[in-house]
Amino acid sequence: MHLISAAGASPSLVLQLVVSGVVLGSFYALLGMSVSVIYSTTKVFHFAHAFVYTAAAYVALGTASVLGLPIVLAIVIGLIAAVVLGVTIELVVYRSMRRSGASSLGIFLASLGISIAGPNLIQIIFGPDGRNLPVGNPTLYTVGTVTFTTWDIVTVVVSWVLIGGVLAMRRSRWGLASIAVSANRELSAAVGISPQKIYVYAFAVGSLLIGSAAILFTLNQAATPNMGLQPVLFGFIATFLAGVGNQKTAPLAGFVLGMVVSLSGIWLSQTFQTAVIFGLLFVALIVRPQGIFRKAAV
Amino acid sequence: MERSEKAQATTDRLVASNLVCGYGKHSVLHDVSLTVGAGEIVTILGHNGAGKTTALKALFGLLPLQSGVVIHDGQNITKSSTASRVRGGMSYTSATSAIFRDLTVRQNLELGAFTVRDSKVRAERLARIHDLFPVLKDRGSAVAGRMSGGQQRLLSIGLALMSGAELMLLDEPSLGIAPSLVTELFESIRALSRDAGLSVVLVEQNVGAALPISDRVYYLRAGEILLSESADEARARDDWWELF
Amino acid sequence: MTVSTFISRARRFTAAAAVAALAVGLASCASSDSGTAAACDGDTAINGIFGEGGEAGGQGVTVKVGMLLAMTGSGSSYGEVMSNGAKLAAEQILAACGPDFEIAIGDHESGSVPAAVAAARKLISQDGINVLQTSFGGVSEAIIPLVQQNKILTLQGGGTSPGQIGKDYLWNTRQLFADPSIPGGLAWVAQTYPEATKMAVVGTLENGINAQTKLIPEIWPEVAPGGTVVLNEQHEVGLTDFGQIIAKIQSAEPDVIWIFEQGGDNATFMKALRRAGVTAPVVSSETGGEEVCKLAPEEFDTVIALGENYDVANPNPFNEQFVTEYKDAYGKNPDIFAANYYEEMFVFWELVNRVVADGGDPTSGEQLQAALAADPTFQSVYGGSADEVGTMSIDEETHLPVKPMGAYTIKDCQLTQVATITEVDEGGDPFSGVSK
Amino acid sequence: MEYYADIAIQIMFLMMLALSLNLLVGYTGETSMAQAAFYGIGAYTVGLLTMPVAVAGLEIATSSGVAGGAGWPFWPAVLISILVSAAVASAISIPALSRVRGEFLILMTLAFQLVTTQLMGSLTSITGGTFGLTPIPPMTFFGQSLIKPSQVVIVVGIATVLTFVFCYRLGESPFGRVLKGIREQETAVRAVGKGTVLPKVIVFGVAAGVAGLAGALNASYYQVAAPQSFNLDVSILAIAVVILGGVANPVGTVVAAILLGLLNPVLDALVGAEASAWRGVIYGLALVLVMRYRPQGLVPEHQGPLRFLRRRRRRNAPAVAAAATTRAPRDGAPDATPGAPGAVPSGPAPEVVLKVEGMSKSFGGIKAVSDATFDLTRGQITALVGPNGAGKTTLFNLITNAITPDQGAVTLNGTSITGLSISEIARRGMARSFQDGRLFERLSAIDNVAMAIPDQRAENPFILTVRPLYVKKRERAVRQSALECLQLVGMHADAETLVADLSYGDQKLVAIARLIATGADVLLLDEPTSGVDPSAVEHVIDVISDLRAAGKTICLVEHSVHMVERLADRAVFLDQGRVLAMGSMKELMARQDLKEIYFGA
Repeated sequence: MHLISAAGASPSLVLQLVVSGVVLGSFYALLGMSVSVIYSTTKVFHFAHAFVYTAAAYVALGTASVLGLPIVLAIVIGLIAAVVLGVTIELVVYRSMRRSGASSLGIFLASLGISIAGPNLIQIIFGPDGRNLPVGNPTLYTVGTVTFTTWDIVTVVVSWVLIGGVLAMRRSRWGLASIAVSANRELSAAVGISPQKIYVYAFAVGSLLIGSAAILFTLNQAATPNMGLQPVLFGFIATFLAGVGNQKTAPLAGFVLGMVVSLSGIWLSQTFQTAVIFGLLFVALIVRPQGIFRKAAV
Repeated sequence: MERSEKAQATTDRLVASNLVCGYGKHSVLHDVSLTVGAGEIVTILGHNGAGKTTALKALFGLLPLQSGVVIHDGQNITKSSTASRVRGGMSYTSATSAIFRDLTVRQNLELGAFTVRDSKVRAERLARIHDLFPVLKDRGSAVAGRMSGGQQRLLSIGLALMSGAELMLLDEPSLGIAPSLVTELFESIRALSRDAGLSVVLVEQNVGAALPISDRVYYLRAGEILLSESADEARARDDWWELF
Repeated sequence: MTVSTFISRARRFTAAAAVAALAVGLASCASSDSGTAAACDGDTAINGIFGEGGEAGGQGVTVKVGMLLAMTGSGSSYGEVMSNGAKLAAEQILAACGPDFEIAIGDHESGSVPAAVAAARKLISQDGINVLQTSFGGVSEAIIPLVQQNKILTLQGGGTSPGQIGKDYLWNTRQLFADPSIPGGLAWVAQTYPEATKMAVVGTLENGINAQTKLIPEIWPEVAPGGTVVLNEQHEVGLTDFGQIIAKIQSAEPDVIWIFEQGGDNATFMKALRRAGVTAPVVSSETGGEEVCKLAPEEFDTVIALGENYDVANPNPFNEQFVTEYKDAYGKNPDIFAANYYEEMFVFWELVNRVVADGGDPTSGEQLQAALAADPTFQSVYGGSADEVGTMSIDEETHLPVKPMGAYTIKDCQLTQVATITEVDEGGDPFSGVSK
Repeated sequence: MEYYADIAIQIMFLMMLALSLNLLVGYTGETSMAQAAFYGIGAYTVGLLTMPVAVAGLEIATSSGVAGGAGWPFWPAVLISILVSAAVASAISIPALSRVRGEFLILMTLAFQLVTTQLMGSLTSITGGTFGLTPIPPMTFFGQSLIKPSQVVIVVGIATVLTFVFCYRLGESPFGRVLKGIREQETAVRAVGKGTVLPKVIVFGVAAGVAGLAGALNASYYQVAAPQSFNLDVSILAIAVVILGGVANPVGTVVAAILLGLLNPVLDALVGAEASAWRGVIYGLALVLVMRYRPQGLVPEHQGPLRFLRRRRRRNAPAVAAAATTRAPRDGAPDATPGAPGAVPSGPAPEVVLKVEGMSKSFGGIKAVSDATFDLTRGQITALVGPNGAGKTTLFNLITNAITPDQGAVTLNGTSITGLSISEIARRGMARSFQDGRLFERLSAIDNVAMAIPDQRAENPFILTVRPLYVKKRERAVRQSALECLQLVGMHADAETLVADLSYGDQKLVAIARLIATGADVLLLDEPTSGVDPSAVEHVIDVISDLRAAGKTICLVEHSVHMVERLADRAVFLDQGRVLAMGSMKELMARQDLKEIYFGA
């Protein structure tokens, strides 16, 4: 049992882990933003997000390698598929359940059902093996002892551009409306906002973000049918650590989470990492259920 | 009701007939009919739990009706969504959650005009509300929930006005604010009604403040209209306890 | 993914959907694959090697062979080739007037212990198997009590682990990850990279764990002057983000990296490692696997594989006919897994013959094991020469095979042997077993 | 034969796991994603306890290097496994359940599940790592080692039947009633004098203990305990079984476990290698469809053959004695029920029962209640009146400590109850009702009322298990008392009707009956007639008058001045959180200043 890593905290390791942490943190920030956009607005514990993530990756690599479409086009199709899937789940499943007076627990269980059925369906169609998006190898950059690749840069840039975009959209008509709905649903309806439409909007934006995250992931790694669970869990962790309904701090929480995960590598063997991260979440939720970045309610 | 049905059809901004509604099994309004004319301020009085708030929500479409008809400006809106009622010139200000507490004053007012697409119109309205309630201009970037109760109340009225409503449904605007402010607030409502032809359905417990600005009064008890009379008649009353 | 695999997947999907839609509730007995060759003639290439069959050759005897394989999950490509090899052997044996080996396959879902135990139970109780071929370390360890209690002679050709060594009823035909291969391998590394002192070891919490945590730190300093293990990292199976481990590798600056990765993890790791610009040579205890080649072909070409390797070009007559027939049947060259499960079937045949000759019951696992222990040497597709069939023997104590071991370079997923390694004697010269 | 026995065993393991989870999801309304973790803890515990002791030179050669176990015999090890699982679950549930619910609990139990699975895989020297703990000795039964599925199926079958009976009886017991109450309205359970944290902690422990038993049997049957048998997928499968079957109905759980359990062999035969993926698709979709179209599950809570039998029996049992006004004697004391309805009011007339002094509370700078002082006189009805926002309901909340006051003291019958919890206050003889009723909607009227009857020792699951006959007898008495309380409000004919199926007015009456059942002397009624059909209001007024006649001290918040005038002996006039005047309603109505305050100047 090697709980403590033998590597020790050499400066070059710390630097490299900081750089990995920035990349991982940006990725988690994007996941946090994605989950938060949906959860803070609709209060749906959207576990099926994991399926949307997986579907985006598989549609992209399916169209690229089977239909032979150019990779950029395939990625766009993958993203469209994510949005369509996310919105369809809202319209076909959640909305009708809400209408028939389902509890939030009931909606969560339906969502859980989708998150089980979806990836298994993908496995039946594509098989269980990992599959790569047909993109070339990235260029390697070395600064001092620290290395990173084009994909690392792409991940960081795309993540923050998307996060910035969503935060900027908060000033738009739709953005303002979705803030209003998450702040006070009844009053929003009273000022003429249709919460139903805002929900669809939230699912579209959230799905676009999670789809983008899936594509960023597949640049580097093979897609597998079960790839979705972990990122969505991390998205939820970021959302809950940030404080529910706190869209602005969810990416920050995600980023911190990524940094913590990466830097924990200085002392910790990978085999204990998940246990430690989820253990921390467990404690954090007990100690500060309102979130670490949110002051206790007055 | 004194006025004839025919006259109402042309001059009445809102006609509600035989409303029945409630929450699930809990039936609150049993058979409520009321009318509001253009530029008229109508006050609904009654004890708590009599169904006043429910009546406003029913008029605004926030609660599904079990039966009854609501006609606004000659249009049957019984089945319309709240959003389309807002576009049709109706607004509703709740007694308890009338503002977005976590947003700024400015954002609140912007949201009030959510159905207005023309930015020029929005700017005009904002200017008018700033004239009307200067404090909302001064504290534009303040978080609404951190302002005093009175300021929050003003904001809620401003929010309702931003939509360009011709018919305001106001639920206890005097709740939780100082008596001096109440008078001021009610005066501005009166002024809006007089100058801009605004129709108001007012639910108030503060009879003393509401009556001076009202045209007509309905008394509601246990979900039924007990009595309807002109505000002058109501002011002359000495037996209010009996009606509550 | 190629178009054809996609289409075949899609077909399976529609077919399966149709079947499922038709009837849920009809539990029919599982189909078992069996050799369906026509009447035997006793004059096949196999007869040339193993004799003419007939009554002495076990003709008329039906032996039920269970196979516990990864048919689904990340390792399903292993399951496919393993079953291909075994099925080919069963057909050839039947055609050569040998016994009828009926194959029943159980799925351990690429290493799921509960799935494996359930599948093994089903093979034993429902399919009534007499012998078993198993694969994967963890799941094979988990079914040991079962095969012992039911006296099922079990052969393991996929890769051993410490828990599978010297176990009653379980005999190995591949010594991958087994401790004995480690000293020779390390000695070869020391000889090949004389400058190398710092070694990093990375692996899953799977088969190689013992070698990784105990043997390498012990032996490496002995065989390499000034040798140290600068990094010893383990991770869970199926890890996708190797960023941290690679950062540690970069920081530790090893001269050589030894990995115990399997299947997809191999590819993920190699890709991440090379993309991060780490150029140190990588030595891997894995010499096979289609999945790796599919996912990281370029990166895998930089790996040096250590262990026994199956050589397709081996001119030994047993192997030659195997390769030809295999290609005819499946359209591609066999790999190490196809070969091991193929030749295991011939081990079963040999044992059946011995038991029949002694007048015993050839379906009794107990008697088959006794026959194996009495003389654990068998004809093999490994070794030998153009004139002579190779042999493989299994150690009576450890139940591990003695097969030629080697170091291999990889090009386009094909292995080329660059050195031969034999077991290093205890206390002996660590280099004695290495030859170029 | 062996094959079918094996399938039966697998289904029964799933059944036991789901039955245990149903105690949480169904009865208590708490979704746990960690049930498989406790299943696993049981399995590993039995493995470590029963594996042979390591002897130097004869160590068990496993890859992981687990040296050996404690060499215990099987059944004592099973017992310890149950206890270990239960103890871990209870320990975890104390902080988790008392502070978080809903989505937070889902996320937390999910975290616990993932941590547990990873530790099973990583703590190799204890757990055997991903290879699992093996070989675990087979289970024994009367000294016989059981290896064949056809033998094991008998033991597992017995365990499953016992689990079913245990879960069923627990769910239908007074303890189960408290759990359902927590599910429906946690605050209302506290308001009738019952704690809610302890029952939740206990049920978490009990459910984990049952899962631990299943895990122990699982490990001994498979002779291996490995992380994959106890991972998140298994937890989710168990949730699916509970949801598909129907929550809070063990019969449904059994049906669903059989259906989902049979999917394995059926799909195996149909699609072979892809069976597990197909199973995922089918049960995932089933979950979606059930939640969408039949959220109550295949066999809903109030259905099923056993339930039906039970109800018929019950209907015949406690016939209402027409004039029964005395309540069943409680344990030990012949009749210690304080102020039972119908009892003659005791003591001299004007006696202060409740004293409220200097009560103050501000919310964010706004004084909701400020220095409120008043008292209640025995046998009288006191009304709190005042304009909207005067702080009447807030005062109720402060008196019962539902909201913690900034300042102030409350004295009940001469003893300070300041700072006591609402449930403790209820036990001391003061109970409150809620404006919105807060009834347990998916329970029958009689169950609603029975919940409030104090000192039910049968609510202790331990007593429930060791003294079933006593519990049965006691429960009959409780139901009789509850029926009498219902009779007092004229609702006894609807005793077995689900509250959700009653009219709003009837629901308010049941709420009053529930309040009576607490045996409390002092009743705080929050708007007892609001929303009640005018035709039914008279009945509510009569009931309240009867309560006064029976010696209860009543304080009510009521907005209808009419009602106050008719009912109240005394009124306390509040404005902006201050007590402005006290007296009869007539006196107050005559005061011009109060009129101005009430109606505005």
